[in-house]
Amino acid sequence: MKIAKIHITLKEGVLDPQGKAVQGSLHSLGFPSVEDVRVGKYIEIKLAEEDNAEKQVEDMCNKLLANPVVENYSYTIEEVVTQ
Amino acid sequence: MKIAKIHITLKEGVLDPQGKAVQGSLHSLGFPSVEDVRVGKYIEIKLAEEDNAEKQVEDMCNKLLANPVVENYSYTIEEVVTQ
Amino acid sequence: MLQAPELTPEQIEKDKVYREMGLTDKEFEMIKNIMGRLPNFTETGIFSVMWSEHCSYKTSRPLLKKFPTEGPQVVQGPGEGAGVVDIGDGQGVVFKVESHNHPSAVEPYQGAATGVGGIIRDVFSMGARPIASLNSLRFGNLTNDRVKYLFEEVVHGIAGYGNCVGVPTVGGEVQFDDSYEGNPLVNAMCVGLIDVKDIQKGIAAGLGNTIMYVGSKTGRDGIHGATFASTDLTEETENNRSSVQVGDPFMEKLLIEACLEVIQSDALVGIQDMGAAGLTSSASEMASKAGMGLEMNLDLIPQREANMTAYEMMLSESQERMLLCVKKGQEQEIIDIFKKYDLDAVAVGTVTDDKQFRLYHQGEVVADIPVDNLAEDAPIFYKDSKVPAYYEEFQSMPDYQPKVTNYSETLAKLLQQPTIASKEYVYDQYDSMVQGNTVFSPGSDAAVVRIRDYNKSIAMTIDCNSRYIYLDPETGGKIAVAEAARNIVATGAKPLAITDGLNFGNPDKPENFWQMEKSIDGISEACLALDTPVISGNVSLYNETNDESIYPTPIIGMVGIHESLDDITPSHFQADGDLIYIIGE
Amino acid sequence: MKFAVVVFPGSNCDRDMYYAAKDVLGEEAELVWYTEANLENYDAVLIPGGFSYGDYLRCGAIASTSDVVSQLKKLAERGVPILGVCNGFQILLESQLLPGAMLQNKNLKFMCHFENLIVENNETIFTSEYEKGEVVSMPIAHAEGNYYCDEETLAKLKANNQIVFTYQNNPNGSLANIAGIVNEKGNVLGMMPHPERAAEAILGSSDGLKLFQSIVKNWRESYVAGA
Ligand SMILES: Nc1ncnc2c1ncn2[C@@H]1O[C@H](COP(=O)(O)OP(=O)(O)O)[C@@H](O)[C@H]1O
Repeated sequence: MKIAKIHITLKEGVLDPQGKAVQGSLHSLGFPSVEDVRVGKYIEIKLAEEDNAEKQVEDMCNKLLANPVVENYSYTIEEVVTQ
Repeated sequence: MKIAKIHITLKEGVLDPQGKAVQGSLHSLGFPSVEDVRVGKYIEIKLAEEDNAEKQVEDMCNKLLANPVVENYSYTIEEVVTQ
Repeated sequence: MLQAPELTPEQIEKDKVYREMGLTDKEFEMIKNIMGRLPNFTETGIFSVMWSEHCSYKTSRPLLKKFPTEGPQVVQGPGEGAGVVDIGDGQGVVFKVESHNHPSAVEPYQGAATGVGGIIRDVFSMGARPIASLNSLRFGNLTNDRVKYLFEEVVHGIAGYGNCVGVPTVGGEVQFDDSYEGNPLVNAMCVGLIDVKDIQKGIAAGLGNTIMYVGSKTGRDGIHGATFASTDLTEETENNRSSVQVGDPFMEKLLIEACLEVIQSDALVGIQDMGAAGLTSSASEMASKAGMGLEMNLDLIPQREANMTAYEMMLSESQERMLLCVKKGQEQEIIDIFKKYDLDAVAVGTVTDDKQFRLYHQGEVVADIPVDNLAEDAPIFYKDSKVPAYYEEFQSMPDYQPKVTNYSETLAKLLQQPTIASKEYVYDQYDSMVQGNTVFSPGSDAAVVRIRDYNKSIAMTIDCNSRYIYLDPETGGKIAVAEAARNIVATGAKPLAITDGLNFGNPDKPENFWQMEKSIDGISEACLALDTPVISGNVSLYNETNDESIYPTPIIGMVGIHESLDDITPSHFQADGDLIYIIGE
Repeated sequence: MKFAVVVFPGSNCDRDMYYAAKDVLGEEAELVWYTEANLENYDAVLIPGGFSYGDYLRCGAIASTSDVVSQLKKLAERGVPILGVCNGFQILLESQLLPGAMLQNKNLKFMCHFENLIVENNETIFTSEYEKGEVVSMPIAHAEGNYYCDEETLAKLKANNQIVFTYQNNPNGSLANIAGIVNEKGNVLGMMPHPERAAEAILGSSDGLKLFQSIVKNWRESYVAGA
């Protein structure tokens, strides 16, 4: 079994209303040193044993998981050792 | 400057309707090997240079970023080298 | 995860483990008598949930009997998933209110969301299309950060769920008072429209018919009993786990559409949603109501998590699940309808004629209980009632008349009270117009929703001033019904019937029980006077923080009818120069 | 004229749209389940609002991967009128039938109320019954209606007159106050406000009706002209 860990982040230059709101809350909670917050997605996908896991995950990101107009993605794929 | 990279994931046992819907969609897009999908959040926070960044990020997670009733969090803190 | 062996019947008795499940010594004795032996772990759990206040109304039943429940307009009174009143043309309006107070105190977003989901299921499991939602909310003082968080998240949760399922949230009320600080109240009401001929019952009738399960898979949601079942959970696994119920409004939307299609099939015998006490209450009540028994094989229950025990499956409160009774041999018809919506309908059991509730798991009988005793023979408690000291003291005080010197200042101060101020912050987050029938959305005294294709509409409101009830429960109860009726009448509609959400503190305190008794007397009297019988309701007790009870809060949801769209009357001033009258004292 | 209302799992304004076309407008209309859709037999396609697939992942994302979208693309090519409202607009964006993307409302909340819109372009098949610059009132009901596109795309939208409706008081943070846009060809309109909820006076406004009337009128004219 493999596990793909995918990070989806907003492209630079795209306004992140959620990040802005979180930043504001953090300031008022007493964390003035926070300079910027960006909120993205973290997706974990368990894959049955596969040869071309990389290609598959790449495809998934392109076809569904990320919206190229506003988002970037990156991922790592790890082997899961079952106990 | 430092950057904290925070992962917020649903606790085990908590239903993830979003993950389930994505899994269904990936199946119908022709990725039958997908066995499970969990969707979480990925937050990047830029911090002005600080001594106790770790303690601060820990606090932010507890106070705001994660909902301890249903979510777990983990983070790493990296030094940002400004070009 | 390793499964710890469950406690033996002898241990349960000896260590009084049943107490941790909420059963008293006396109740345990009753159970032993019913069974003719010691109940095993799963059976004890099943009794404990069926005999909880939530399912059995064991404390409130003697009081609920006082409500007037009949009238020519009543098609279905209390007892089924929701009540039904006649609105002519072969149509009925289905409605009920339900509380989700304690889950909302723990996880406000999901607590409120699943409350909305639960009451909507009650309505569509009757065969009705849900056409409107309302909610009644109580929080502590907004200056407290936790309260602010609860308030924001509860509203967010109601919006998140209600908007997604496509049922307009057309009205409600919010009150802020210190008495609710640690124990917010979240009551949700749903109104549905039905052709009276389509009314469904939650029954499992017909020997040999098939019991089918539809909807989300069963997980360990809402089972706090994990500690009983597996004693060796380490703290770390506890920390990484959660048993909070999470709602999936998308699943609910599919269930609504599929179930409304299924009720048109003659293969369907009965249908009920799995609400509180999930599989246990739905299955046993369906069998008991039909005068039958029921067998289920728990291996067939769709499961979300590995290694679930029979106890966990039977007590799970996973959301968005329905139980159906289907004519033997016609299962495929039902399966096909659900398939269109990507839902699996799975045969999990059979109707028997021995009146036993029998469960199999991994080849063994794990529960075998006389179903009528389980569903209907919960003990009834007649609690002590006592006039509270505060009430006698208040009654002996002379009437108080506040002196107002500067009216505009006082008015401005009043308007700043969060309880009185505009609730636009709340209702702007609710889709109040989906389905395209909302004539008056929030902001009006009562909401008005037209009935498509007919020249008529219905008005609905939800009200309770708990301060009045606290000061004088009987008069306050009357006022609550009268206020609801005035709101309905102000839109030009005729009041038809009410649903009630009885939120009180610990009934073991005689003063609290007295408040319940008296407010129910007041509500009943007003209902009789106004000819608005009680057709459904809900009871939530033990609402308190640090031993301090909330204000007694019996919420009244009322529905009325405009027999012509021309009767609809708006609540705001219409034109310059119109005359203003004050009617009444 | 015959309208198809495409129903996805989780659509919830499908019946509203259907009634607007059938009862209010008095045209033929059918609800078409997304897997059973053969859109060849219809004169126009309506993609209703709601929460297709629960709005999970991104609004409209999962619906945009379904087969019916390839049919929509062909119809769009051929010039068949396609209207996507709210979630329908989001699906059109995710399908790249229209340019841009939706972000969360700037206040991060769902909002539901009437908004004033300005008709920026009344030369489309959807808006010819309006005056240019006319202010109309329609409800919005969304949490992700904050329209975004890059500068180049925005310049193109402006140059081609593709911005059809703007908000008078931008409620959600949309770029250039955009409330609705058409494709270059002018036959695919996506908008966040709900014309179908503003098609009868009893619901608070009938300003949305002219939008549907425009579709019918233009279709009749081109049909008659073509015949
Ligand atoms: N929780 C809520 N959900 C939906 N609408 C609400 C809610 N709270 C208040 N409203 C709406 O706001 C308006 C004002 O409510 P309220 O302050 O209780 O006024 P009133 O005392 O006149 O009934 C009503 O139309 C009501 O339906």
